Amino acid sequence: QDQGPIKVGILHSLSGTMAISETVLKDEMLMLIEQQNERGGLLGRQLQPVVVDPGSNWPMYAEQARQLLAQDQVDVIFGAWTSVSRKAMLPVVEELNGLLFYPVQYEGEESSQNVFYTGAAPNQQAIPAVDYLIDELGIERFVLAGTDYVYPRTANRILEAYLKDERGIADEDIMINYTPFGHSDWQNIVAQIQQFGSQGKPTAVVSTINGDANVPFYLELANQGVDASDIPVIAFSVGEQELSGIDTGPLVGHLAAWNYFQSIDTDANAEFVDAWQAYTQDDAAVTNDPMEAHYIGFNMWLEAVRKAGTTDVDAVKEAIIGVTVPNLSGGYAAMMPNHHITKPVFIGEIQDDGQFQVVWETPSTVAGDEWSDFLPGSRDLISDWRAPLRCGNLNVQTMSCGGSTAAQEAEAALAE
Amino acid sequence: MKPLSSLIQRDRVFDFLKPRESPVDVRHGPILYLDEVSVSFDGFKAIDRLSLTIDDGELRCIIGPNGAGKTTMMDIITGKTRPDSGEVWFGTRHDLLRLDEPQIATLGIGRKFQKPTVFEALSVFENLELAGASDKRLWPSLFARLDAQARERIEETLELIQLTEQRDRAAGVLSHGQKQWLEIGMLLMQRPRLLLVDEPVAGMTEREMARTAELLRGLAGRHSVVVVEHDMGFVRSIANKVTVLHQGRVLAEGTMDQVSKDSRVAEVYLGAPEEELVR
Amino acid sequence: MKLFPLPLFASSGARLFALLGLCACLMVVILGQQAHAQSPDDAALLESLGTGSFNDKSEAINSVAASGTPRAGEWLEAMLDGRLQLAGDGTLVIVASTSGRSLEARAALDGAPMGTIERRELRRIPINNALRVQLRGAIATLDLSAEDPAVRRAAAAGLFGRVDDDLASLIEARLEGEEDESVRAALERALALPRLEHGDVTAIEALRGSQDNAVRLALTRAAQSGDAQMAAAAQQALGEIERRAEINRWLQQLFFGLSMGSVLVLAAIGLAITFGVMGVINMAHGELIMLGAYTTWMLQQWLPGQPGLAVLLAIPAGFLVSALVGIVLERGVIRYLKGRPLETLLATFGVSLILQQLVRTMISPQNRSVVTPEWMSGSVMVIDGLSLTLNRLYVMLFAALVFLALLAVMRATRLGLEVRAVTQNRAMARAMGIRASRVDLLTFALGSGVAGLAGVALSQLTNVGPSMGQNYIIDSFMVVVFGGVGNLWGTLVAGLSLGIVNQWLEPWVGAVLAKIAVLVFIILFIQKRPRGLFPQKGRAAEG
Amino acid sequence: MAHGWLVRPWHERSTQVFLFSVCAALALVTLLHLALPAGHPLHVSAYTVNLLGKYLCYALLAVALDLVWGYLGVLSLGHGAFFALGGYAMGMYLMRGIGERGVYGNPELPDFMVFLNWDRLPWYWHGFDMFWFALVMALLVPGLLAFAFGYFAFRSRVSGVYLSIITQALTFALMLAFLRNEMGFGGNNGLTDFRELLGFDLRQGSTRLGLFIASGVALMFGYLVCRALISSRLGRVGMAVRDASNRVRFLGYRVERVQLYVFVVSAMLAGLAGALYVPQVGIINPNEFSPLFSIELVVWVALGGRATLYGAVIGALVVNYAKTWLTSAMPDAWLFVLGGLFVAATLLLPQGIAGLLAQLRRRKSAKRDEDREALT
Amino acid sequence: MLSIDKIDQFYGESHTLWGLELEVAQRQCTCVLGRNGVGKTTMLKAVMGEVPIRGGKLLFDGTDISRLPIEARPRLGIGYVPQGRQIFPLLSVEENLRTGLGIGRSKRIPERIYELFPVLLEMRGRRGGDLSGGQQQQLAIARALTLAPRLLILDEPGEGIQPNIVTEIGRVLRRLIDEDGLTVLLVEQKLPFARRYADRFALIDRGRNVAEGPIESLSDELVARHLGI
Ligand SMILES: Nc1ncnc2c1ncn2[C@@H]1O[C@H](COP(=O)(O)OP(=O)(O)OP(=O)(O)O)[C@@H](O)[C@H]1O
Ligand SMILES: Nc1ncnc2c1ncn2[C@@H]1O[C@H](COP(=O)(O)OP(=O)(O)OP(=O)(O)O)[C@@H](O)[C@H]1O
Ligand SMILES: NC(N)=O
Ligand SMILES: [Mg+2]
Ligand SMILES: [Mg+2]
Repeated sequence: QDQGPIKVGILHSLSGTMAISETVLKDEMLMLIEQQNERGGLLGRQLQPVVVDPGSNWPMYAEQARQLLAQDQVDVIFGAWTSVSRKAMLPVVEELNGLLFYPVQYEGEESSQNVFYTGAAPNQQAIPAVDYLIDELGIERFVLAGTDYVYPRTANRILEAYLKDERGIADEDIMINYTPFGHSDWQNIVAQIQQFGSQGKPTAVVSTINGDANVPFYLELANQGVDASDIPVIAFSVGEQELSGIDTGPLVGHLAAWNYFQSIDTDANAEFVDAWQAYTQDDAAVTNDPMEAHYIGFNMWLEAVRKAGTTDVDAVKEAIIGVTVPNLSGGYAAMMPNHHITKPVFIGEIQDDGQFQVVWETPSTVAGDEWSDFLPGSRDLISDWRAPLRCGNLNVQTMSCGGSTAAQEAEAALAE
Repeated sequence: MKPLSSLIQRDRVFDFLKPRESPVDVRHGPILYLDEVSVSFDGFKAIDRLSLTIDDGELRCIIGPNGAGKTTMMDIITGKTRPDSGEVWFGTRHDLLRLDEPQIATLGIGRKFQKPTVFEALSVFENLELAGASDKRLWPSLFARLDAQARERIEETLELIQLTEQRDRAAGVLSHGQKQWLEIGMLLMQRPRLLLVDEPVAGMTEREMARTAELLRGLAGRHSVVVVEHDMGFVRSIANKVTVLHQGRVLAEGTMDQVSKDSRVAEVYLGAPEEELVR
Repeated sequence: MKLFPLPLFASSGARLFALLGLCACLMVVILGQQAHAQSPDDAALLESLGTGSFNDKSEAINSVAASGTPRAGEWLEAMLDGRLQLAGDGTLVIVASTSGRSLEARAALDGAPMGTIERRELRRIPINNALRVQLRGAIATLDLSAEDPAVRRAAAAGLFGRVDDDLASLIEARLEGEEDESVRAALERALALPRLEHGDVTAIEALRGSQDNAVRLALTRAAQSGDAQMAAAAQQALGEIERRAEINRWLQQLFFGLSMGSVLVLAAIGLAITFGVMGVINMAHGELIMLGAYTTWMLQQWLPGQPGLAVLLAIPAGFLVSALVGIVLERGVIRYLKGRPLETLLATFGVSLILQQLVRTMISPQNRSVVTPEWMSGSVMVIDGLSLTLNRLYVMLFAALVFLALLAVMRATRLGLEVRAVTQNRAMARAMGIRASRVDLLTFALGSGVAGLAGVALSQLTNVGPSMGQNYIIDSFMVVVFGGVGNLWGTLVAGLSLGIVNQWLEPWVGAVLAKIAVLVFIILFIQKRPRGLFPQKGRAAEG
Repeated sequence: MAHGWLVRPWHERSTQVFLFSVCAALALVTLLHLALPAGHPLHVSAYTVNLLGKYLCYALLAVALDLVWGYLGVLSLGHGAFFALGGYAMGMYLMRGIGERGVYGNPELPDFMVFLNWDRLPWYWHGFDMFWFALVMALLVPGLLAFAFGYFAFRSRVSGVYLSIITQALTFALMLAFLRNEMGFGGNNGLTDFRELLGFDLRQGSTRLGLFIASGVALMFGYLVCRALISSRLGRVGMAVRDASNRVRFLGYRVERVQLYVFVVSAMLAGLAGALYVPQVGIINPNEFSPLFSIELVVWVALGGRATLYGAVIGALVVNYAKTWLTSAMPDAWLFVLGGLFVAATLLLPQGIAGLLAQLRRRKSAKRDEDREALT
Repeated sequence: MLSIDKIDQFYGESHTLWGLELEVAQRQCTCVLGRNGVGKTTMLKAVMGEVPIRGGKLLFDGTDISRLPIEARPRLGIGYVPQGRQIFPLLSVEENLRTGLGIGRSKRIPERIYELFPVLLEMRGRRGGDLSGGQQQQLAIARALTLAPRLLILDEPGEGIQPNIVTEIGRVLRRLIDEDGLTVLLVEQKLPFARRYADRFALIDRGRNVAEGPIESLSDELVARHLGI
């Protein structure tokens, strides 16, 4: 087994509604693997991608994760976008002891010894973003607008708690609005936002609106004349890929918070963007934050395998904590014991060429915090997957490790 | 086997042609009573204050020009169409306007449609079976099995409508005339108290017409029968009393001879050289 | 210097950063102009615009505005539009437009033409939101003394709600020398708010009935002021404004509903033909819509810089593309399924999968960006305080036209008669000499083409991507069926009423519940009218 | 009288063949899974067993749909709703079964409630800690919904596409409702992270095998119920309703009751399928309510062959196997193949796959007749 | 004018027409008689192309039309009044009539039609499906006449029509034959009608033409043999 190629499972939707976001991640992974093979592979072996398409169907993610791990015997999986797809895969990955690198910003409140979260936790995106709004723009009223699913719900709950408890924003200065997936008629909501924003206090919209619904949302904003200088919108799910599907002319000045922008001016990034454009044979091809997350995740895994000298999952899990690799914005990303990584946070303004221009960044990188400090249920929890703790949800008050089976199994294994 | 002709002799009413017990109360009057019934469609008065009574055991022919409202009248009696005004009583106890189609059917009113309608995907046999089933409620239908007696009855009916050979063919593939017969068979299987028969002999040959006439006459007495037909020869051969409808109301009523002498009837319906076509 | 009261500034949404920037710059402008400060070196001024942090630039903008240099307006405008760019050799240039590979440029300092420069050689001077606000304020103030009265008027109108005491005195001064009546009126209006702030009751008269938010806020404050006369007058004016606002809200809601409704109608109307009239359960209808939208995008790619023309051309082109695909679909598949309508569901479902994936592989899985032409962007103010978005107005109009055209085809042409005959009794229609298969083809092409038209319109409202059709297929079937199958009017009324119900509910219960409520409404309504809004009545339909 | 009806279909040849095939398949898979070592080429892996179990649930769902579509002429475009409700009932049981092993260690509240600050279990979650209750609910809730919905719809004589579309509206509305986090069903993330079923560890191969067999048995049961229904007189009334519902009324049958009864039975079977499906795939989420899933379901039945029941089974198996296989064999192009399959099947197999089988059988028997004739 | 030459027809496996032969002479009314289910309607459908034939030929004016699609046949001048009326239920009466105007002979519904069937003028705007049975039958005949056919095929046209109109239809047919040179192929069960208006008869039994000749030669013996039970 140690002689053949090392198999890398790629589990992103290439069809259905999620294809819009996930297809590029598949292509990116293929590119990274190709590059690595040109550099001589890993441990002297070639990397071999195994691509499957769950077709935006959540049970299918579980089925295919199982297939990749049990049938194809892949050594690692890079995949998923939505939280629900990750949740669907999670039991499978834990059961079959696989490795999953998840590249998208998410709501937190989860920790698994088999999953590595290379996207942002809420504290790496949402919290700094509202800090920027308050501290730099003097915003006093907030519209929290999101698609009605778990990530926006959780992010907004965290934000609400943070705004009220930490930043002293009054109840009536927060408006929360949820819309269905793919919502396309924003007339009323934009009118409401305008109304809400015209009461004499500087107002901003914090948008956790998902994918497809963004285009009609921004169009409506533009057409109803909501200018970024009147009511700026800061989005957590709108990146360069999404902008490539929107006429950004009328959106100039609206904001997004990410850990990476294509426009970031570093050599590493220029190289990455060039490679990507060459690989896709499209010099207008854009990169985005989840792509950087996969880039970092992939390099961390390479590093960890090298360090462990094997692709054996347990060894890699052990080795990867503490691994530090360069990110694309000129700094370093480190894998923390909670399987989250350190990231800088950038605020960018949309430009008319579909790129973001960084207008603010955190002075240093922020470590991902999966258990939010602003939610009563989880503020006492931490996660640490290093020996001997090996616990994803340690309650620091009671010092007991809550019920993840993985943890129990580890305990049992130790006892034996 | 008994010769077929004996089956339809009017003096020998066979068991399976007996009406089933129905709760209809005819002790104090007619079996069907329509009073001042009107119905209009988009302003067009199809039935205009029509009053009509059918006595128990009577065989009544209803004739009248195309569009006179004959079929519509049957629609009203069977609950398919709700009249705008008027009353319809079955016996003295049942106000038909308060009941829906299955209830009316269960009371014992059966109907043959003008355009033959049979269950095309089911076999001829099954068509008859469904029509004849004794208990049509949900659970009994679910657990029902065909007993020997019922089977026998179906076989007899098949014989009578001359579809024994086609018994297992889907009803959809029958010819037009065969469907007519099948529908008559279904009507018989239902054993209703009152039969409403809309143009039974359309598309039948002379002989078959004669058979149908026999059959209907045989039914009269125990059953009440209302026949709508345009074939005057046929009407003449069965009817003692004829009602002529015109523009939704009764134009004339009486024996065939009386009616055919009526000049208005001749004008709107029979036409002048009547004798040419009507034997 | 005293800052004007904060809330005054909140014309359409409060903006602290805007306030700071604008205010600072106005100060400098006024000082500069009053003092006739000696002109500093233009080159250094220009240089300062192109370098340094956002804060440095903010100061630079102030200096430029105050300098009185004749090029100031041009520089600031170019900077605002992103046309002020840094060439490779370090000189600042102004380019004619920002799109294209190589750009027409002239020197910023003296306007000397520099020919075309490769885009890669240029770097635009970055600005942020705060600078944008500052630039707009500076430009407007400069414009107050422009040659063209129209520009002056626009500048004065633009300053409404942003006038502080200093600016007020500047405007007073301008008013003295102003001859153009309309500009005078605009200036007077601009002054009304600060006058009101200063307790000038007569100012209320000038503001009466205005739906501007700044006015409402100012009046609200005035209504609470100690001055009883002032308070009463303000209160009364406010009541008037409220009443007007109420009517506006109502009208706006109606517009929202009708506009959503017309989108539904557009999406469904093609299906009303292929499904409603022909009885083909066309699951690929959404993909035909998508093709229309992609045609718009494609044309915009071919005609760079002329998005409007591309959209207009897309109307016939989108129709043709979808109609052609419809023809292929009919000839290749549906033709063989005559009399088996449910099988068309299976086959067209397959076709829809194929079309989606085809777009994903041949074009891209990502959304495509379709530009809204200038004349369709933004909104028009129909009455004070009620603006309607233009793109939606156009789409409504378009939907109405498409509907009427289709109605005419189905009612007044032979094709309309023949298709109905064919669907009601195919064999008999053929026995009457009707070329049934040709009729099918033409009708299906028509329905498909109309779906394409819907796509063209939708490209102006929402995202253009491979799965966009999926978003409309369910709604379309619902609208057609709700309206009553086979009835074009039914589709129209159904679409519009569902749109109105949805938009009317939305502010009450939120978007999600509104959608659920509409679905429940449909379910309940169908119980009342089991054959839709406009049922096929009579004996025939009852079967 | 009441005993006969379930037995009747046993005497039909097609039922015998069907039941035998399913039994044989179950036995064979079990044998190949247990008896052969993992490396053996004929070994059926736990992964495959799991997959097959999932397919069998889909097959049962397809049978349930075929009952109403094929035999009652009611094209339900919302059958996924009943499946999903059954699934949610089971999911709730499994969720309660996590107990203190959830990430927050809350013995009562599921995780998603904890971090969204629910302070107590909503009333409708009570009782789901008991398996029997969940199972009853998995049948009862879809059944009741079908009853309430069907009662009004059939009474109002909603039929044809109108009925199809309101079933679609129903499932769509349920999808939106279940997507709402306030509903207390986990929103879009749905219910996941299940641990054990009746004390059996869900991550154990033997549990999987058990579920697979249970699904097979459920499929046989469902098939038998449908068969019995169809071959009863009620079934024939149903078929008559399909072809001429008005005419049936004039014979004295209560059409709406027949429709309602069959619809409810079908919904309950769908719920059963959902209940078995969830522990095998490990997640239930509002996606199962999506109208497209229900349409796809119709496509399975159409492909397999409508109004045959076994055709529905074949359709479900073929499409889902094709999906599993194609999505990994040709992840970029599988939709072309699947879409093409649908198109080709409609054009070439007018009666679906079952029709093809029947045709082959007829041809064979015709050939046999010929041979016999030639001999005599 | 039309000759049906040894045609064989099958519904699936069941053989319905067995080498059926029939000559329809120009400007004459040929009446086909036969018991229920012997294949009369099937024969007419074969002529119209609604059911395929396996063997034999159909010659219309000497050209073989058996391979032509249905819609080409009315264009040659064949009008068809099918059994069961087959009117377009959701089209208005007028629209029903207009369907026949597509083949180009005339753009307007000939006045004559409303003269022949005045009730249709009265009901012009009503949906065809709402008409009474007999009205529908009249509509079906009128519709076929809008094609201005040279050969008119009628399948039991008198069915469900009030007697005076049946007589009227007979007269109209006669007039069209005698004055306009129409040829008529009629399937009819009612002997009096046949005897009065037809020129020739043909008796069909079990898919075969068992007897034909001038109508006068239709003897009671033949009737008893082939139309009896
Ligand atoms: N649903 C309806 N809508 C409009 N008109 C209708 C409807 N039903 C019946 N009519 C009209 O009502 C009149 C009576 O029709 P009905 O079918 O009862 O006539 P009828 O006496 O049975 O005629 P026939 O002998 O031709 O069958 C006709 O003129 C018909 O057009
Ligand atoms: N679509 C079909 N499929 C199979 N068999 C059919 C089909 N249509 C008719 N038949 C059979 O073919 C035979 C001839 O039917 P046809 O309709 O031609 O009879 P007909 O002579 O017109 O009878 P009628 O006088 O009753 O109209 C009948 O036995 C009928 O059952
Ligand atoms: N994790 C998300 N964005 O679903
Ligand atoms: Mg009638
Ligand atoms: Mg016939």
